[in-house]
Amino acid sequence: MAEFIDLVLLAMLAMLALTALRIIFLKDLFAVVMLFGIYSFLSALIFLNLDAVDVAFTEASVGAGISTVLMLVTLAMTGRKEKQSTHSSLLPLFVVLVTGAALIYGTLDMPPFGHPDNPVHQHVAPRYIEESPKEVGLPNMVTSVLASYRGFDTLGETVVVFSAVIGVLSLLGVRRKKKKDLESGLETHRVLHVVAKNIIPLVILFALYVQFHGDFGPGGGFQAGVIAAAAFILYALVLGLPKAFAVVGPRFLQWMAAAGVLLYASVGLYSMYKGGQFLDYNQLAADPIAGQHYGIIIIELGVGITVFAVMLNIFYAFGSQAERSNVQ
Amino acid sequence: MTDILAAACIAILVVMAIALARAFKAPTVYDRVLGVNMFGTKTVLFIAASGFLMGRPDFLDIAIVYALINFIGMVAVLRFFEYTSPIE
Amino acid sequence: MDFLDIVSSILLLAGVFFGLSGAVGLFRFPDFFTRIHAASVTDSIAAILIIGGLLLQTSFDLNTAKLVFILLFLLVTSPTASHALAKSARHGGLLTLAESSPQDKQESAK
Amino acid sequence: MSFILDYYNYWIVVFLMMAGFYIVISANNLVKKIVGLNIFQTSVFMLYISMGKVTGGTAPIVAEGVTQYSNPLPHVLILTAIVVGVATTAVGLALVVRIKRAYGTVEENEFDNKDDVI
Repeated sequence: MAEFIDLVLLAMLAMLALTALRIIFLKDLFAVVMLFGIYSFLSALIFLNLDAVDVAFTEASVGAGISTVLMLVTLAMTGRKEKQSTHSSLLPLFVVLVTGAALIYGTLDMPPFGHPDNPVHQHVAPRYIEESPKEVGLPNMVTSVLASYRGFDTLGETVVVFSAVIGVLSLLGVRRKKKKDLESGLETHRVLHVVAKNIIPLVILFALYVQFHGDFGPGGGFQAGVIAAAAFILYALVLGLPKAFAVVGPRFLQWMAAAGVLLYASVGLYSMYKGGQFLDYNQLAADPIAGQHYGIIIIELGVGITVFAVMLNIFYAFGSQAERSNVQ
Repeated sequence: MTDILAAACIAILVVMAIALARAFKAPTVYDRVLGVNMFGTKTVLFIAASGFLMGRPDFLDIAIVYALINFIGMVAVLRFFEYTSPIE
Repeated sequence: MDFLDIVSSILLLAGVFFGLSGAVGLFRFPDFFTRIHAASVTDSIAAILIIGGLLLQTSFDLNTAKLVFILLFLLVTSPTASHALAKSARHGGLLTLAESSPQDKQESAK
Repeated sequence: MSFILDYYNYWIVVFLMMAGFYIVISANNLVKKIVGLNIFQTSVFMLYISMGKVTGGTAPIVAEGVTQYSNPLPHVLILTAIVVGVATTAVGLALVVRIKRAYGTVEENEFDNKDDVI
């Protein structure tokens, strides 16, 4: 079985390398973005083969989904062809080859791939693997480490995501337009309309499942937020932005993004109020394990709300810009 | 049974490689998109089959996400075609 | 190997066969509309057969439900995507082999 | 053969990293540069995840009859890094859109002679 996994991994890494190589030489930016989507999908598959299920989940939904959609929207505004470069490509090639050779030389000092007694597996990992099911009480160790042991770090990441939406909104801004000059949505694709409308509730249901089943299987707030945002993005793509604005408005999403971060931070403050440290979930209930459960469910919900609001708002910002430049 | 599953996985991988080749070199833009779409659907099947092969079929969630994102990507591409003229 | 395993293997291998034939069709057919025909039809049948084969491996639990969900999802979205893509290609002015001029015909035959 | 298998992952990671790096420094178009940055970023993710893999291990979700798990720590670090990565990509693309509006182009070599106009 191990040989089979190795073989599949070799084949996939080769496909990934070929994709990257092809991207370098393509001048049609639409093709570049399409291949980048494949690149993300392939890297998610490789993560899956390397046992990183949660990472594969995130890469498939965030990397392949949201990034590709955002890049396509940007391309719609900036044009599809890359012009011929005027400067020579010899110097970059030289720099890259030298750096690459140095890095390859560096890898020879690395511990061999997959050995159980590599230094990485000696430090804190054994504790997480052995103790976290008892201390935190969740089968998914990634969720335990993410939400409990490294909860403060995750709070930081959530704040970074939140500040990204502030950056995008201050650069682009969401523009509500008057109804009459709107010609958006895939009006002529009737089949797509019907199918998309019927699929969206299922997708949102799946997002809720990922949100609340993340303690037991792959999933969690980050992935669930992105999947829920993807459902609304699908709605906005098929029926047009104004209809999506009528369902969830950009203003409301800004409040939601802030509310998610506040929900996360307030769990930390509440545990301080109960006499523990910041984000010490053991204080949340009489039984420490139950406290951990409450804490993780609430902060994952906060993460999910923030990520959902941020991703959807970023899409709104790009989408409304594209429609604006399309009308002009 | 594992042999059959392994054979099926490898064959799906071959199909994925062929679809990738189509996406690399396509006569029209639409062929490229078709290759990407086929790559996506075959990946869903690959994940499902390999989950059973490795004995941890609870990772089917990822296959669902792939199917979903693949569809959304396709819709985004169609929407992109409305903005720009796709014929070179 | 019991009976279910044999049926499941047959389904899996048949699904793989259709998948491969679709992949060959992606390269061998002369114009876009025939290629999308090859790809989308085999995509659906391969999904049905392979997931059907996997369904026989489960023991009626959450995995069965997830597999059925994947199958339904693929059966709905994959033909829709193909249809919309073909429609978009038609809308964008792509011609079938029969409609295009003889000179184009030579180009696409290469 | 085992030497190649031991380091193959890392070599591919280096190759991808250099491919992304090459795109960033040689591409003319800003959108392509961002694609290059993303390729670079993904290669770093892959390096971390490769280090976390244990041969014979399985995904770090407790299951019956499993004793060897892969290292969950890199997974946690990279999971959040991916989400932050897409957030930064979005900011980068927003900058590209603004540059397009201000300069009328997203090609690097066309900016120089347009600075005076604005």
